[in-house]
Amino acid sequence: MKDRPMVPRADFRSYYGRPIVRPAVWHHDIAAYLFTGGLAAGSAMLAAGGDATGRPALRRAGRVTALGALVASTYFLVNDLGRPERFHHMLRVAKPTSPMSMGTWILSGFGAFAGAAAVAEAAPLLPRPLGRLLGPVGTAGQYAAAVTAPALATYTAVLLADTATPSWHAAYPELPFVFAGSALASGAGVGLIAAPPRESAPARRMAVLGAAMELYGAHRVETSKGILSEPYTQGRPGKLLRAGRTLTALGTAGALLGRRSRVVSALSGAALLAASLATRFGIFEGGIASAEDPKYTVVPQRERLAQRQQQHKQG
Amino acid sequence: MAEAHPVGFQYVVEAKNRGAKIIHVDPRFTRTSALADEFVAVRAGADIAFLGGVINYILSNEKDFREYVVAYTNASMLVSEEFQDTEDLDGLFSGYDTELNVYDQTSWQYAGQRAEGQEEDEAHADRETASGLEQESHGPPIPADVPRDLTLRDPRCVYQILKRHYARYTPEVVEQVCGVPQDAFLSVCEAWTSNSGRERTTALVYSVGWTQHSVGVQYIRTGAIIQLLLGNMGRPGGGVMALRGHASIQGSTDIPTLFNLLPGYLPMPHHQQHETFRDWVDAIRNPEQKGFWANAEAYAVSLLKAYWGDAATEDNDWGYGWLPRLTGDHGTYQQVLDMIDGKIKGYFLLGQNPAVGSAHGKAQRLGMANLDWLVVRDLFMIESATFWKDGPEVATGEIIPAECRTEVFFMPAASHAEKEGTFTQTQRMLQWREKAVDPPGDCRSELWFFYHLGRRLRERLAGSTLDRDQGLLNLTWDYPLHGDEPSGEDVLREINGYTTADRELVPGFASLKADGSTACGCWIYSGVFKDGVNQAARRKPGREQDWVAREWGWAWPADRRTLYNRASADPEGRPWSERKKYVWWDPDKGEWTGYDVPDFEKNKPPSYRPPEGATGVAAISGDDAFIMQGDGKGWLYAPSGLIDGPLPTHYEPVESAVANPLYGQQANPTRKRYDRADNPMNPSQSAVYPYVFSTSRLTEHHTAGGMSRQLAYLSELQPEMFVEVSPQLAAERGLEHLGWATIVTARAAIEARVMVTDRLRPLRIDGRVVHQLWLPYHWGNEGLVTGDSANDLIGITLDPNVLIQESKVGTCDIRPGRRPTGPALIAFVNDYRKRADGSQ
Amino acid sequence: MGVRTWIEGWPVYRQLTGTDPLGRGAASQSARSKNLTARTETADSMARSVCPYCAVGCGQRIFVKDGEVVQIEGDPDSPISKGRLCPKGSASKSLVTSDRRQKKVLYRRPYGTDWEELDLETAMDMIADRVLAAREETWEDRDEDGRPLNRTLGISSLGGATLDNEENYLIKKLFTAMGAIQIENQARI
Amino acid sequence: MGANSLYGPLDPAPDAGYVDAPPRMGFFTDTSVCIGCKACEVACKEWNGVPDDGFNLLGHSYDNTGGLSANSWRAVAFIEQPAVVPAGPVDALAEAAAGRSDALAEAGCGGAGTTREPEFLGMPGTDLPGRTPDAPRTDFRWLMMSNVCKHCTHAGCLDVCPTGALFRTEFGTVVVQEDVCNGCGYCIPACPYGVIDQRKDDGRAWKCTLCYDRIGDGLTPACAQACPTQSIQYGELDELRARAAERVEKLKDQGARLYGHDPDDGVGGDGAFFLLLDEPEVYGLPPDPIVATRDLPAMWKRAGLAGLAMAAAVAVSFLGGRR
Repeated sequence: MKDRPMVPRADFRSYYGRPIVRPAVWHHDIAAYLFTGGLAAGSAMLAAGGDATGRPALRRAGRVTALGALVASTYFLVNDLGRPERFHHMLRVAKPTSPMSMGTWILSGFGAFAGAAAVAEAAPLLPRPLGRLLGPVGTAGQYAAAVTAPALATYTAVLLADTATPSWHAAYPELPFVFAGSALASGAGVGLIAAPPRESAPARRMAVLGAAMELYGAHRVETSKGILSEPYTQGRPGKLLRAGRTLTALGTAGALLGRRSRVVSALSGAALLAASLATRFGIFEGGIASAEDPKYTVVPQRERLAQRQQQHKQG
Repeated sequence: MAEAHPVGFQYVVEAKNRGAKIIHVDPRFTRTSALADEFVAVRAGADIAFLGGVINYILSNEKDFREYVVAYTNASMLVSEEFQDTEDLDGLFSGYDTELNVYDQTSWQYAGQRAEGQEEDEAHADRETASGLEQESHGPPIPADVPRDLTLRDPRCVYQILKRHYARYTPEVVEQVCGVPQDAFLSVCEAWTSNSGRERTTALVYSVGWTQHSVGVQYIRTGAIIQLLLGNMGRPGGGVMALRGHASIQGSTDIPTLFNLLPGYLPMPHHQQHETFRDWVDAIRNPEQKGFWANAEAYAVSLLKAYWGDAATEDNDWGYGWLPRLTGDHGTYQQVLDMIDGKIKGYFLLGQNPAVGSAHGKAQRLGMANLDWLVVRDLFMIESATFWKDGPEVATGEIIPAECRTEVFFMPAASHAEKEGTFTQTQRMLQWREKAVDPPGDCRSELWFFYHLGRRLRERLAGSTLDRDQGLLNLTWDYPLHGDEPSGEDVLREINGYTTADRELVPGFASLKADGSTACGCWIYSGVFKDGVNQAARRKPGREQDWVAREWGWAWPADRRTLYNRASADPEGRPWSERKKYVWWDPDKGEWTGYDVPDFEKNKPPSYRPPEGATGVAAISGDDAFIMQGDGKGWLYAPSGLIDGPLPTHYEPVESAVANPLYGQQANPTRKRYDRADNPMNPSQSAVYPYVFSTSRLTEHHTAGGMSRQLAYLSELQPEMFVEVSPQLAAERGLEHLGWATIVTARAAIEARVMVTDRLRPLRIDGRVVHQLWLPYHWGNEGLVTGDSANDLIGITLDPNVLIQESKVGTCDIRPGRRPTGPALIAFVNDYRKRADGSQ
Repeated sequence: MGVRTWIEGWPVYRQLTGTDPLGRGAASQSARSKNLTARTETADSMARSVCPYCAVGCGQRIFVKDGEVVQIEGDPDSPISKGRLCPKGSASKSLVTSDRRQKKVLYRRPYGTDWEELDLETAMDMIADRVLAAREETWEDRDEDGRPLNRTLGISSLGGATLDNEENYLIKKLFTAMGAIQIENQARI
Repeated sequence: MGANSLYGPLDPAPDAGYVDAPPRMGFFTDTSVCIGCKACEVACKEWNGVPDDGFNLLGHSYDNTGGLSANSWRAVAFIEQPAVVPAGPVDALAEAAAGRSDALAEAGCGGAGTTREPEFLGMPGTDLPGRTPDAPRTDFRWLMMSNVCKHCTHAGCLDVCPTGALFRTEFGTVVVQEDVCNGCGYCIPACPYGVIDQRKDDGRAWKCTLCYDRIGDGLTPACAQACPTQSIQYGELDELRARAAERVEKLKDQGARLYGHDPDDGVGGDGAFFLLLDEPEVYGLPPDPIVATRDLPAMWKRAGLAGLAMAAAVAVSFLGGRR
């Protein structure tokens, strides 16, 4: 009890300083999943774009990364479960009120499509009859995955926002844009790493657009939420989000300026991936920090009550 | 009450919801105070000053319920001229013998008494054998024609004596002695008096911690005096309710495993006072006296017939010769000191844990270390069973296992669910428990253990012609077995009593005879098996009965729920008020009737006056509501029966932080003392032990923790031993919330976590600051959660009337940090004691 | 289990076909939840008892199944407690069924450093012998003036106040007949 | 699927598909008669076999449970409120920060308001008029309250549960089905009161079931039956709400207010609501809880927009300059 944090004078009361809402019990697996989910979505869109515009390197990298990220995502999700052996219970219901339920179905669908697309990549190695059949299936899967990718990338934002964790919920208008931008940047990153300069133009543009979206979203989250922005600017979450921002800037700059150099492109791709990871961890930990201190529950709610009573008086 | 009797407290909440005012007087703000309308912080040990102040308020404002007081109390009786009050003798009554520290009570008698009051040696014997109060009006016969002044103005009448005795207990004095601000005190007096009288009654509730003072019995007397003055006794919503702490503590004094009593409060014979059967019986029933004790011979003979059956005949005084005799104090604390001195061979512990449950833990453990053998019967491995292995003295080296000769038998016991039988709860109600399951493994009930022990003893002594063995051999011990133990119901039948001829169960104690034709294990329980039905097992749901709910369980005596309820009607037998009617005289039917079993002879009219020279029950007149009293009246003034005086007087606790502001006499002069080196007392007003401490319970634990610190669900609610201190004391001594503190007295030093709380407040007593701290006494070194025992701090000094230890108030020091361990602890305590004695 | 019943058991199917499209109630109730029942209703027997802790004397109902106590709760019929219990009374099941309860006779020999197990009957015989020995060694027939004492001060006893009246009666009867007057009880502590 | 299925006043059981459901059952916890005995905590654990929560002295007055958790489905809160409270509510921690000597600052002042140095002589402080909430009090007060799951009309935990382990019972209560829960943990941050929690060694989420097995057989929940002073009352929710409305009127002068009784509040009203004697946050309760599901449609819209933005970005990226 001795080393209780000395909270600056704040005008609110609490029960011995104990949390009011309960911080999420997820391990960092879930933060990692936010990243790999976004990466899978971004890669799938990259693959589709690449295929559609005749850029085989982008297609191949996109498809393979999408599947890889998907497998990683599945591992993270199942490993985080309190009862991993009951992971299939996720498919027991389809509940519109549960973003995670919707997400499970999205992920399952996407998984099938991205899986087919990725397998199709290996078609040449397989005996002819099977190989021929795979081609179109792979393509269909690829485009289906690309169509579901935006949902995959943004449902996780709704998932976090649909909680009583103050700073997650307050960020619901912008969080989807952060995650969408982050997914795009990740996808672009893959493109920058995997594709030769001649094919990497779309990846560059994608990186810029993704970065812009992510930075705009993150900026809004870190500044416009009043007291609920604090957790995103202090402590580890603050460091992570600042790191994310710098890495995004570097990545984007690298993407634009390093058009010629394969090495610079790869480096900027890596930076973008790292940025996305940092941003995800920052948002994850920032939200949890906002649940651990009762101030972030009581003060905003007191203000909201006061406003409502004000309106009530005037109304 | 909310702390230790939460389910009983529902009625306080219900009363509060109906508009009752709840006042809680306690040294510390407890969970009861949280629900009370008013909390009055009082200094521990100053209760008589506070209640004496209330009496002063009542008498000086003439707010007593005059009709009730004149009719039903001895307010009008005149006391002999020789009587001198504590006002005259600076804290002593007349008749004090400085050598024996006891009173010659002859000067206390009513006026015109034959000079037969109890001399000091008899009083001394009574203190030693805790028998002062036994028959409630033990002592000299009270002739019917005691001079009385019904106008209550004669200076020698009890009313005026009471007035003079408490004249100095003014609100100012109460503030000075108890630390209670005058406005708070007057608010209590106002509430108590305005809510008493014809239309309204006030209840006084205390927990038996009140009896754990050197003046404990007088605390309760003061409460009783107030309730008599305000006419609250024997009436619904009034009376004095004692909240006992254990399932059958009332049962344990009714059918007493106590050294000084036989079942039904008959005294164990004393080698001098009751040498013969006739001495013994007449000492109980006081032939010339009125009151129900007059039939004591029938109760005594019936008990002896129950013990010795046919072997008890008229010519061997019903086997009286086989009863062992007392010679003095054989109480538990005397026994422990005898154990230390090596005088005692064997010790049985039957679901009791003295190592941490009795006062002066070290003495308890050292005593047990000097026994030949110890038998512990309990559910769990308690501290008293492992004193030789991991007790505190093993840590300090005072007990070395390899050198401790005590042979220990741990005999696992059956729980309450694994045996049938009755508990007697705090309203004298017997409730039968049905047996749910068989006890596991070697666990056995006490019925099993003692029946088979008795069987083995009798088998080993069979054929012996030694006198000393005849008592055992002639004992009625042939109980039929159900499974491998006697049936509880058979024993309860014996307790109820039966006619010896045809073993017919008797309906009640009125049917008991002194001619040996009836046997009865406990006369006050007679009627529990009326009509051959186990009345204690009655379970008519409460909601199908009236508020007295008399068809649930069985209350002694005679299933009466409120004692002395004759007083709920006026002298003419009419209820004092429609609102508070309870028992009244029905002139048409010519009998007493009401919501309860009338505590009066059914058909004796209120107009009845005893003929000249009548004695016993016949001497009780129609308006003598207190039928057990020798004069049929409620005693404001106790001419006999109390070792430490006819009127409660404020004495400081034996260990006090202040000098007695009211009298030169500091502490109770007649208290039972054990002045020995191994029972040191803190010198009063000692700068070395400057703080007052009190101990009591938490809701979550049970006494010394044997039945709660072994259970996870209770241990997690209060996991560690702690001490509560006020913020001011914490600042003065540098104690930190949740830090450690060591509390020291002349006996021991213990450690506890610190809880700083505003629920304790410093008080201004007699012009200076007195800090009070509070300790729970639930901890010990066995169980899921362990800690030091608060009872180690407490010395052995007893109330003279009932020999109960003063463990609710003492002085100590407190300092931050944990206590020393190992031998250093002994040195630490001794150093404190030397400094205290030195700086006297 | 037929495919049909499996499908019908699948909450998503029940969402689509039943009255709970959002899957927040009837649709997602499992078979186990549907068949839940209180163990007091399926107990073999119920004993009417009284709480062993304080002296209020709250009524308790002890439910037993297959010879084991499965629940102890308040007795709503009791006019004293109306089915209510305090924390200690509520913990009665833990008290009775605790695995920390001693179930074997244990014996510590003089100067011993640990417990040994002992058979119940043997222990009873050893105790009986010791009682008689102590009694004999310390017996007092008469006091110095020849008045009868008829007692032993060699044996002590201290009882808790959770003993039944019937037990107290046998204890007092036996000790008194044996001349052992030094028996005491928590009523005085 | 009714109008207020996601938000607003609603009778939850029929809305959750129960045809002719029994009346909605719930708890009314009147903290003005709570004596902090914790019988509810023990009775609940004995009935439901809830493991103990560790033996830790917390120093929160007599609360060593530390609030609701997977191993404490009832948790009694204790708040010691000193007699003199300065005008504004100030947090004890802040007081500590103001450098008052540690012992005094941490004096068990229960976090709710704190003392300036109480003037000595037994009755600190002047005798200030009246006792309305947050107005200075003239005497010490010890608040106690048995906290429990709120069984909300709109239950955040239930809404977000992806396996249907959390479900609405026919009695309108909210229960975790231990045979279904896979420990995904989503219900835990979703609860606006911080009630439900994951049991460490078991992995699943646990909380009060309002004794679903007992009430199914017409019995009273274990805590309500044990509660010595009927601070915890079990019954039909409408009846309890009527009774509470009467009760709060009687105790107006003590600062009594109802909490969670109003069907128009942020969770559609609670199935287990309270009568409190001070602000909710003093007991560790949120002053204005709102179920996140209220904003779910808006959230999906935002996600949709972001998704479209993504698609557009990708399209632009690839269709842009042919190079």
